[in-house]
This record gives sequence, structure tokens and C-alpha cells, in this order.
Amino acid sequence: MPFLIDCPNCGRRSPYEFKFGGECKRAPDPGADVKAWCDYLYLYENMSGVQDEWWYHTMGCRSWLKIRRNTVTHEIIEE
Amino acid sequence: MPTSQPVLRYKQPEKRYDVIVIGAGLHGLAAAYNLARYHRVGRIAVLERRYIGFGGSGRNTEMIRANKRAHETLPFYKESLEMWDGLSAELEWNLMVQKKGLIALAHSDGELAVMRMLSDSQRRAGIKIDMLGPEEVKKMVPSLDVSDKPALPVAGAQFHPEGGTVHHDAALWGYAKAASRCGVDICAGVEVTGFYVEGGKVNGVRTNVGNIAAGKVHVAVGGYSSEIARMLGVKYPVVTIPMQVMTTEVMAPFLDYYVASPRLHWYTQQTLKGDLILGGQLDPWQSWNSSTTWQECSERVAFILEYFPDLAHARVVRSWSGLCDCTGDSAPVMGPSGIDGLSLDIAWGYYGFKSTPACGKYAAEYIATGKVPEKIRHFGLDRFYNRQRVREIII
Amino acid sequence: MAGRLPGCATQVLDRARPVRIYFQGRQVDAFEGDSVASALLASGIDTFSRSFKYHRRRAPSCLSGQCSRCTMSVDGRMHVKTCQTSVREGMSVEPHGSVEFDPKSLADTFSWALPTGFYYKYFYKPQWFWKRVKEVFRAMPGNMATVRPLAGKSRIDAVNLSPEMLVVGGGLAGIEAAITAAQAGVRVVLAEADGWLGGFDAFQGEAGHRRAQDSIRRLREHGNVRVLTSTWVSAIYPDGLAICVQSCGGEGPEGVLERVFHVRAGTTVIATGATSVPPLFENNDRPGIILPEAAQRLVHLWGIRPGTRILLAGGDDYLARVGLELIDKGIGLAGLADYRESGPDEALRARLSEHGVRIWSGYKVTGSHGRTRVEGATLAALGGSDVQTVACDTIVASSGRYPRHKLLGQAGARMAYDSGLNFYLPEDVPRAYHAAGRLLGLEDPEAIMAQGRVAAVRALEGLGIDVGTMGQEARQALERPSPLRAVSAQPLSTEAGKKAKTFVCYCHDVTEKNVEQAVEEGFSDIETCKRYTTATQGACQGGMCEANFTHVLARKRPELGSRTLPTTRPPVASISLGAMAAGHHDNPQLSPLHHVQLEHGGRPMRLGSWIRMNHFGDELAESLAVHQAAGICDVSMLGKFRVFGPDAKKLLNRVMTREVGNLAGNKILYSSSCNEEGILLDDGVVLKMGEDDYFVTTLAGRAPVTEEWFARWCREEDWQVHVVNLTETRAGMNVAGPKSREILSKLTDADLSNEAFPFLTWARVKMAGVDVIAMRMGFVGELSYELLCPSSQAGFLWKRILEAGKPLGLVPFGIECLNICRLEKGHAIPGLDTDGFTNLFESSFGWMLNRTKTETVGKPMLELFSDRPLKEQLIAFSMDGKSPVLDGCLVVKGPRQLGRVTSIRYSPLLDKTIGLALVEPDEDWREGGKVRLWLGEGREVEAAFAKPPFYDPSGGRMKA
Amino acid sequence: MMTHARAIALPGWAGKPVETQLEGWPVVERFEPPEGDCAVGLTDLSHRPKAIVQGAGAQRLGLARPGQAVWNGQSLAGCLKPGHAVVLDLTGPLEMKPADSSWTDMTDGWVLLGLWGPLSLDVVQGLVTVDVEPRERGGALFFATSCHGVPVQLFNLRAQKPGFVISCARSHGQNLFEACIRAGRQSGLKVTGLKAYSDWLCGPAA
Repeated sequence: MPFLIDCPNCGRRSPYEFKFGGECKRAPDPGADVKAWCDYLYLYENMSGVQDEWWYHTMGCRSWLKIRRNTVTHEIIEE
Repeated sequence: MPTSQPVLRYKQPEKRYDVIVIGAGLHGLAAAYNLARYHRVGRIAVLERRYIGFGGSGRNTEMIRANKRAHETLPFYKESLEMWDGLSAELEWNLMVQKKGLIALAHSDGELAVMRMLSDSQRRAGIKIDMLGPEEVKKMVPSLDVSDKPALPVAGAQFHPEGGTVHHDAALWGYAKAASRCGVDICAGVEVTGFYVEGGKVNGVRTNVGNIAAGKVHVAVGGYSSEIARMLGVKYPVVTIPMQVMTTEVMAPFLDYYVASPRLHWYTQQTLKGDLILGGQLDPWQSWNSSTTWQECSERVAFILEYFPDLAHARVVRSWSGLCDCTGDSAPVMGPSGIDGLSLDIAWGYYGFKSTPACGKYAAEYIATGKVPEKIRHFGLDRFYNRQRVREIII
Repeated sequence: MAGRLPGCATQVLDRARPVRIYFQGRQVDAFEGDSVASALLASGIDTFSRSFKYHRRRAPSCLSGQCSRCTMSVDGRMHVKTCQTSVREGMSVEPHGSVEFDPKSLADTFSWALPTGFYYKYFYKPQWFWKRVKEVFRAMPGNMATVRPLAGKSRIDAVNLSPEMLVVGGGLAGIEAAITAAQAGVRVVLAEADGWLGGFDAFQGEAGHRRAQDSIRRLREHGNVRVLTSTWVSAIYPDGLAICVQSCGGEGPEGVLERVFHVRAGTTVIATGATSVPPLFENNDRPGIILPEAAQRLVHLWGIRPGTRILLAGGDDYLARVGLELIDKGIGLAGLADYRESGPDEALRARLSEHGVRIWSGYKVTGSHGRTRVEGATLAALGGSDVQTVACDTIVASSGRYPRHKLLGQAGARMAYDSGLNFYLPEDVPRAYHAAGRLLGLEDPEAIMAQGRVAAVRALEGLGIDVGTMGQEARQALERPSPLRAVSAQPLSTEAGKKAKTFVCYCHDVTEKNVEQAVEEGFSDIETCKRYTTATQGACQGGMCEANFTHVLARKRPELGSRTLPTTRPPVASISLGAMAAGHHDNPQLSPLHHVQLEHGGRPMRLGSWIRMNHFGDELAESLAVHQAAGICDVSMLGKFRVFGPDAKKLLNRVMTREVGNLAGNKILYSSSCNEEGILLDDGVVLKMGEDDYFVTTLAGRAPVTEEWFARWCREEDWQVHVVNLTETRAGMNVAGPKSREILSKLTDADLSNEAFPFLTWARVKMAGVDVIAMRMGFVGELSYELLCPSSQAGFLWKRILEAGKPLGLVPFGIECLNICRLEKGHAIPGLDTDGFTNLFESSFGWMLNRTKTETVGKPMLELFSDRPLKEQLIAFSMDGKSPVLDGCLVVKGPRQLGRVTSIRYSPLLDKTIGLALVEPDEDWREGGKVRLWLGEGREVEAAFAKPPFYDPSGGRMKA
Repeated sequence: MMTHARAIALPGWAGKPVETQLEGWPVVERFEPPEGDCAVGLTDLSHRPKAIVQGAGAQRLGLARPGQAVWNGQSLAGCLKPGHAVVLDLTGPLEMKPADSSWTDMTDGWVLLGLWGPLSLDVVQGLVTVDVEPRERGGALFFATSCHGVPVQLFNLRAQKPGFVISCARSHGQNLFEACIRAGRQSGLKVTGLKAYSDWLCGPAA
């Protein structure tokens, strides 16, 4: 299947209409320690497989979307 | 004349080694070769899940250079660049080193300012660098358009005379051949699937062909480092992103230098064979898929044609991509992993190729001595926790 | 040798319309419909190119755009496939380099000294020797085109298409697929590489011609099929984009040479056909050795005699049929060597014998002879020892068939070798892609057509389109007997040619022996072997050699079992850089004040995507005018936003480092923003326009990122907040200088006095009848008004202000002057004076962090590191008079490199050079300290550390 | 008095513009020599009122889902995403009358081009990469997408005859205009004045 992103607002679009926003991460509490914050900021699961990630539809509806994608095959997994 | 002597010798792995290197790319082979040749560490194996040079080592643009930014790491890149010179003789294999010179273009006063800053840093590190005006660039590259026709005209350039190319496959096979000769076992088709870690110390790996005990394990898997991290239950500061490259049909020699535009993310050079290698931009998203993509290639070509309009009818015959494991500060991770006996040589992004000789040398030194060599001191994982990130990025 | 068949009418040739082209300056007569290659062949030209390594004579062998042995320079364009290029009156054709006499062909004689990978094995020392040798290498390759300045105009267009279905290949299968889809009412694009439709059947003599014409006629009945001929689908990318390059000839003064279709189809039918595999025998590269399809093309398309005494060789009845077609045209045959013991089909054999054609059953060709082209062939009995020599001027030979699979491979399919069929068949074809026709090994035209319909039906069903009874009918048709026919086993050599060269890869002159040697040296994996020998890596990219290369590898390493093909990578057919770039356009952004500023002498420059005015002739004079009278500057590219809704305050408090909540009335809040690491991103102002309704500005050029940034910080919240990017709605002008109030007062009734309109407040005023939001700001250090007016009225207002101000000394100024003035005040610009590592505290913006607010992005990291020493800091310095120091200069202290100058300018007002530097903390950064600037080996200049502002420290002038 | 300025420079080959003034906007009535019939007309409509409507106001426009558009003969409304609509006035008086604070006047922020006539679909298809004429029938359609790197908003009017309006940021106006001309060259695109456009828009159904 071609690598297209199904934008809930705009329909299936070329990924080049989007800006890739990285894997979904959870920020630590504001009061967490240096290790927790640096782990969060600088380390990545960098999944070779399915991961949840953010995409911003720059050329379309200008919304951030959460997409589940297989980073090896580019398959988008519908929830 | 030479007869058909085996150059690549694959072995079946034994049950235990003193050092296991994961990944038969350039860095893994170079580390193994240096260990075997210059350090007494016992039996060494290089485990490779595919074939020699499957990853980034076989999918790059062969560029060697030392014109990086961070003054604390410039000596490392300088040494690596110098090491290429003697390597053909040492490995008894012609790596086709061509220090043809690298011209990096600037397109505005602002870029020139950055370039001057870089050049001065590099000069202070003992690297030969010149700043060129548009007219000087034109003399060196007559086919380059330095007029105000391009949307971003050439405002000047940096010339790095020692920059150039090395044949990547030649380097791979040269290191592989030399490592084999020094007694290193190169085992292809052996996939590491896990690690044995006890009491914070690594003592072996699990593979598809059985367990292998090891005193030390060195990770040199290029773009695949996060897969190793998952086996170890950790994360690395790495995102894997493909980079696209293209090559054209052969043309009579017309381009003597490597020409690049850091601003527009393109570079091009003409190989000995006469084809052009074009490329220079990472894909805009994380991906482990090494299919070629159109957008980046097409955009690179569009920019290149702005400056080389006569190439409009040159023809691209092939494009490919390699996976780059990129850190946020564009510097690698080398040295301790936090696990005893397990050392890292990862996160080289798209500058792993040029760093091979020094990486091999210092990785081997670290593995053999357990002490982090001064020249790779800044590449540790700890830098992410104490605001010591390498200032490699230019903005 | 070759020549036109007398009176032979063909489908593509128009003998009534002669065309003259020029080959190496010599006139060649051709006809409308000829390709350049056919015209040259018809005129008896045998050698088209010289080979890459050995400089052997080469001529086209496929005539279908695959072998790339016919490439030449046409009208100055390099590497043009002459077999795919139509002749045009006056066309000039040049081979790449000298083809008739080539001294470098000595390499062929000395090839014994050049074993596989010789360039790795020799010359590794001494270094100087390699340096010389490589220059020789550079000059050696054959078929090297010369890059020449391009004369004349020729355009390459880009067009987007988004049909429901793309059909690749205009043969019977592709046409049927297109008709089927058209009947279902969907929009179809059909791309065919040749200049005509019909595919394989277009050159199968009368019967084939009738079949093709019938299909084409039925296709033409459908208006919703867009047919693109002369169009190579050069690649399919992971995002489903198919790049289709149409060659358009480039006629007319501004003619279109190529048109690139970027096709995004809902579904794709790939019917790219199959091609004969070139035979393996010694000297199998001589001019005159062609594939059977090429012979048919010559005869049926262009009425050209491939030779006068033709030897057919292979193991397939196809060759016998081609033989009969040749006889039918009165062309002499030297015989048919069929490596099957049984020989050709009984009926075919009888008909050949009738014409006295000699048939060697159980024989294969083992070598060719000749000087400039084939003069004879050696035949050998497969099982026995009999060897014969046959005189012939052409060898039409094939060793089986091979699918044109590259597009399928790019789409993600895997090709698996079927030893029963001796053919590669696709497996795991991804959804949305469907294969059809001869690509699947089909031979029977009925089966091919039925299968094309089935592929279309499946494709339509995949799109969720109801095809009614069509699906059923198509499938039934396919169930007729013998849809799939095995291709005969290949007449493969069992060992490498011993004496002369047997070429596997023609582009790079890689022989069977080279491949075997590589395997012996350990390069046994297909990818490594490919790289070591360079086989399949030439211009044809495996199109002519993959089959034989994988065969030789498999023969050498039978233990590997299955045959794999090298990875398929784009493009399928080489694509010009121009075609690749087509569709890319520089999109500079123009300010609403762009044209009016040009009228006033503005000097434009590109900054990011915007074009701004650097200065208006003399930035020093401009800066003095700003201080002494007044100036006006375009600041339209500042990002401007409306942020409103009940939760607007929450969002702003998150992204801004200062507290937005207490902003009241007509006050301006100046704030900055950081990323999560605490790195300074941006600065701007916030105005409160109404309840829960704010107006926010950001740095010039940052509007798109800011919009995304705002959205990012509420993407996981259920907040009611709306953001509108107003950047382009309102133009911005900064009117600055002691006389600015007086000037602007002429244009408005509003009270602009300091009492009514003090520093850091804003007001809505009507100025020259235009609605303006006016802000009292102090970036340049003088009394100044930032005016935001509707973009379309900006030019009008600018002119009115200039008219009003001219008598008082008002001048327009550019960003150079802006830089001088802001440095006089010591103002830093985020991203210019700071970089991606500079946190808020390290910049000069640290005071903007509201320490009580917890939600600010970046605050946790700033707090965590707040008690540790700074990594760097932004300092100011000055020097008397004009200094040669430029932006980017290093700040040093002995051997230490402390940082760099981020901005430095000469201020004519102060007669000082002043600057900002981003440096490591040092004890010298104190009153009286020295800043050492490195000018090169042994040369440094000293500047005095200073605490800004350098001008009007009390700020009295801007607050006046 | 003309207090407003066009964002787009008209090409010389379009003819000699016959200009009038509408509420301070310079408007090309027609070109001389007359444009005549055209397969594709390209008309600068940037002076027309435009707005973004968000939140409650957007819901009142009666747009059920993103991508849907409503054309009532005077104004066009398109839904970008839930709670976010774009409104263009094509025939009414030259004044943007926001219904409430959920409206933001974008008249000056965007250029607006009419791309109309029998072959306009071909031209628009050449401009953008999305399918602007999907199989599902019914109603006008709204798209936000990229046109050669420029973010654009596009309406497919679907009012008996093929016609589109396309808008983008003012600073990209010239880029978009030139992209339209490039894409339309093959189809015989003409740059027309307002009259031809109005005749087409308000004239009898084709």
C-alpha cells in the first residue's frame, strides 16, 4: 500500500504535505530530576516497527495528528 | 599478475571469543582489524547478519573531509582524514583515495559569516582551509554558475583541499581482507538476537546460530543501533533517517572537485568512472525503509541545476538510500555504554564513512585498554545529561 | 549491410515525408516516423558507441530503449537513446567520442592484465603512483559524453495527475485493462514507452497488427482514458507517486522537450511486458547481434533489413516464427540453430525447410567472428563434439525471456524464479498494484487480453468500485486453456568462455569469467558480487544483464539454491536531471511593500524565503537619518497572530516565558519563547485586543513554525483556543526617529503625544484614511511607531508617509540600518545572536522568565540547570572607528577558542564598531576586560568588553 | 482613489487592462483586445471579501464535515476542519461583515484566483496532487493542499460547469499566479478581467 497519511480532515494525502513530529513521548512532571528530563528530551525508542508518532498537516488543515505507523514498511495502522 | 586469491573469507562462528564486534560495516571491520593488528586481545569475531557492507558502509557518497564545526572534536576528524593516506599501503588494497578538494558554497553574507567562523575554527585545529570569492570558484569549476541567475547566488565558498573521496567498497573489502589476514573471524548470516549481561557486565551474545561467549562486545551496527538498544532494554539518543543518493551516466571529466551547498543540502562529485554522484539531504521523517524517495532527490537535482544548468540533460541511472542514525547534536556516541565490557560506536549519522580510520583506531584502543582516548572524550553518552552536547549544528 | 526493404509499407513510417538528419555532420536521409537509430541503421551505420572498459564496437541490440548501446548526443543533449528518439528535420547526431577509430580499444587486447577488481589489487603503493594512475583512469572510459553549454531554449514541464487508475504499458494487456476501467467509469492514465500503442503485437506482422489495431480502436471509444505515448514510467515511489516522463520532441521556439507527469493513482496495473534475454557466447557483443524483437521492429516498424544473411539462434519457436517473417520479406537466412534436440515445432520446421533454411537441432552458438561487425558464428552440438562455422552478417538470438519487472519491484513485489517455466514470476504484489500480460509469462494473445481485464477488475475491486458482470466475464475468459506458457529452457553455457570474452554486463564490459573470478574471491553474495564486478550497475541497470548475471552466479554457487535478483531501484529508465527537477519552483515571498520599496531604490536580498531590502543605497546615511530625523522600514514579515477563545490565555502562558494574564488595556507585553530544553526560540509582543482575544507577533519569517508551535502546545488538550495567522493580512512599517511623531501626526487626527500614547502601548488609529494598529516600540533606540495596516493598503500608506516625511528628512531604510541601530542599543536577535544550544539564561533574554509560572515550556530544564555555571553567554564589545572584523569572527584567548562574534557593525553615529559575541564564560567579561578577535595566524585585534546599550543608555530617546 | 494595491503583476501578453476602481481596489474590467471565449480563464479576485470562521460561528455555517463546501450564489463556505471554515464572498458588496468575533477578516491576507471554463479541471489537476474531482458526486468541495510548494485553499464549485477558486497567502500570490499560467499553457489559458468571470459565474448554465 502506498505510504499516504489519512488525515481525518483532509483525507489520504502525500506524507510530503506533513511535517514529521517524532515519536509520541510522555513528558515527565515539571519537578522531575535531570535524568528523567534528559532521557525524555534526548533518548528515542526509534522503533523499527510500529510506533505512535505525531504529524502536522502543514499544507492542509494545520492540525497535529497522532499516527500509528510501521517505520519499516510505512504501513499506517488504523486504530 | 594476481590470481584469484580469496579476498573475502567468511567463517562459521566459534563458541567463544575474547572480543565480538557486531556489524561487518566499515567501523566494525576497522575496529576488529585494529584490535587484531595493534592490540593483544585474543580471538576476535565480527558478526554480521547480512553481508559485508550491507548497511551505510555500502550506501554513502564516499566523501572524506574534516571541515566540521566543534573545535573540541576537530582534532579527531583531522586525524581521520590524514589516516586515509597511508591506509591503502597498510591494507595492501587500493582504496582509491582522492583528495580532490571540497568546495562548500555560501549563498549570502550570513552564510559567509558562518563559513568564516567554521574556517577559522578549522584553521586553528591545523586543517588547511581557504575562503574563496565567486570568481575564484568559477576558475576552479568552470561549469558552475556564479552569476546572479540562481535564486540564491554564490556569495563565496570555503575550500578544503584535503577533502575528497575514497571508494567505499574498496575500503570495506580492504579492511575485511586485512582483518581476516590478522586472524579475525568474519561471520556473515549471523544475527545477534540478545545479550548475556550479568552483574552489569556483558559476557556473550545470543544469535540465530547459537550462543557465543565473549569477554567484550563492541556495537558497530550503523543505522540499526536502536535495535541493539531494545535487546539491552535501553534507549539511545538516536533517530534513524534515510538519506538519498543518485548517480548519473558517465561524462567526460568536467568536475575536478567535490562541490557542496550546506545551505541547500546538496553535493556532487564526478567519480573516476565519470558519473556524477548527487545527494545531500536526509528524508524528512524517521524511517527504517531504505526505498528511494522522490521528493528529496528531485529537490536536490532542482537546486543543483540552478548552479550547473548545463547538466539539465545529464541522466540519472540509479538512486539509492542508506539509513543514518542521527543524534540531536550531529555528533556520534563512542565509548562506554553503561554496561561493562560493552562498548559503543554508533550514531554516526551521515559522517560515519569519513571517520572510519580514526574510529577503528580509537574503538580498538578503548576496547583493549578500557580507557576512553582523549580524542573521543566528547562523544560519550554522558554529554546528554550535563549540557555538554557537541556544538556541531550550525543554525 | 542493413538497408530499407523495397516498397515495404509500415505502421509508423511515412515514406512520403523525407527527413534529413546529420550524423557527425554527414547528411542521413530518413522518413517521418523513423527513430534516430533506425535512420542510422538504414543508412548502414554499424557502430553506435564504444564500450566502457575495452572500447569495443557496440550497436543497438534491443531497439526498445533498454540496452543503451545506441546512446548518442542529439542536438547537444547527452546520452540520448537514439532508438527512442524520433527524427526531426536538421537534427544533429554525434556519437560520444570517436567510434570508428578508437586508440583506447587497445585495452581490449591487454584485458588479460585487468582482472576483476584490478584497480583495488594494484596501485596501493606508493601513493604518488596512484595519483598519476587515477588521471589515466579518468580519461579511459568509453561512451563518455561531453558536458557542453546548452544552446537554445527547451522546456521541461511538470504536470500532476490523479486518476483512479494508472496503466503502465500499452500492449494488449494494458489496453484491455484501460478499457475495462473506462467501462466502469473511472479516469485512467495509460502510459506507453513507445511512440505508439500495441506493445509486442505492434511488430508481429499482419496478424499482430490487426489485433493491436482492433484493441486501439476499442480503446479510443472511451473518453476517460488519457493515453500518454513516448512515456516511460521511470519509477514508482513508496508514497504511490509514479513518475512518467514523456518525450515531446521540443519543437517550436519554446518547445517542450519533456513533460513529466507526477501521477498519483488510486490503483496501478503494470503490464510492462517481457523481453528476450541476450545469449551468452564468446564475443556476444558484436554489432549485428540483436534480439529477435529488435529484428521484428526493424522489419515491421521501419521496413529495414536487419541483414542479408541472418543466423537465428535460440531454443524457442519464437525464433522460427521470426525466421519465417524475415523470409516473407525476402531476407536471406543463414539458418536456425535450435539447442533443443527436437528442434522447432514440426509445422514451423516444415515451412522453414520449404524455403531451404538449414536447421541445426541440438546446437548452440558458442562464438561470433568478424571485424567491425558479425561475419560468422561458431556452432557446437550440445551433447557432442561437432563444431561448425557459419557465415552470416547478423545473429538474431535469444536465450529465453525475462519479465520487465522493475516497476513491480519498486512497488514492493518480489520476483521468484520458476525453474519449470524458466521465468521470474511476481510474488507478494502489494495491494493497489496488479501485474498483467507478458510480464507474467503469458504468450497467447487471448490469454493476455483476458488477463489484462482480470487485473483491471481486481484493481477496481480494490478501490471499492462495483464492476458488475465484467469481473465474472473476464475471469471466465482467462480460464480457457493454455493461458500460461512455459518459456523454453535457456541455452546456457555451462562454463565461462575460455579465450574470448563472453559478456554478461555490456554496459561495464563484465564477462562471465569476471563474475566467476569474483565468486572465487569470496564475492559470492549477489549484492557484493554486483559491486565488485560492477555488473548490472551501468546505464541499463540490469535490464539487459540481470538474467545472465544471476544465472552465472547460480551456476557457480548452486548451493545457494534459489535465484534472487538484485534490488530494484529507481529509475527504471534513466531520467534527465531536467525532468527530475521539473515542478520545483523557487517561491520567494514578496512583502506587500516590495514594489513600492523598489521604486524608492531598495536593494533586495533574499533572507530565508522572503525578499527584503538590504538598504536603499547607503546604510550609514540611513542610520544617521533615523537618529537625526526619521526613517521608515518594512517589517511586514514579522509573524502576526490572533489567538482567541476561552483558553487563549492558557496557551499563551505555556508558550511565552512571561505572564500574559495581567496584560491590560493598551499595554504591550514583550516576551520570548523557549523550547523544552530551555533553548531560546523567539521573541515578540502580545497585545490584548479584547476579552480572551490576543494579538501576538513573532520574529520575521517565523510565522509558519510559530503556528505549528502554538498548535503543538495544545494538541493534547481539550482547550477552546483558535489561532489565526494574520502575518499576511497586515503589513508592518517601522517609522522611527525623533521626527516620526511630527510626520505621522500630519496623517492622522489621533493624539500621538507621549502622554496620550506612551512607550510600550498601542492604539488603533486612522492614518491617511487607513486603519492602523500603531505600537510604540524601541528596537532602533529612537521614538518609533510600528504601524500595522491592511496589506493591500500598505503601499498607499507608505507613499503618504514618505510624502509627509520628506520635508522633515524621512528616508526609507533597510535591514542593514536596522542592524546598526539595534546593535547600538545592544539588542540581540534570537537565532542570529544565539544558536540551537543557547538557553534563555545564556542569551540576554533571561530576565523574561517568569519564575512563578510553572507551565512555561522549557522552564523545568532551565530550573534544573539554573544553579550550574552557564555554558556560554552573550556579551557586547566595541572598538573605536571602523574595524575590519566581520560577523563570524572567532573570540579567542591564547590557545582557547571562547566563541564567536554573532553581529558586528560600524556605527557612524558613535564612530565605533560594536558587536555581540556568543562566548564561554570568562573572567575578562567585566568592565575594562578585553575581547580578543582572531584574524588569522598570529593576528588578533582587541575590543573592549562593554555593557550595552551603547547609545542612549537611559532610553530617554525612545520613550520621549 | 485607489488606496489598495494588487498583489499580482499582470503579464503583458494578457493584453491591455481596462481598469476601474471598486471601493479603492483597482479592478481589471477586461483586457484589450477582448479575451473572447476561452477554454480556461484565470481571473484575479483578490479584492473579494474573505474570512476565517472558527468555533461556534463555523458550526452555524451548516457544513457537516471537512472538505465540504457550500455555494449559495453569493458566497462560498468551505470546511477545513471541525470548527474551522473559510468563507469567500464572490458576488456581494465589497465589505466583509463579520457575524461575530469568531470571524477573522482575511481579505488582505490572501490572494484569490478564479480558474474557470471547460478545461479548468485539467489545469487544476496539473496544479495540485490531490484528486479534486473524486467519484462521489454532490455539492461543492473544499481542499487545503500544496500547489508546487505553496499552501493553497481550493474550492471546486461544481455549479453545472467546471470552475474553481484558489487562494493562498498574499506573499505567494505571484508564485501561485505563475503556477496557474504554467499549468494552463497547454490548455490555452487566458488571463481575463472581472467581466468575463462574472458572465461565466452568473451566466446561463453550460
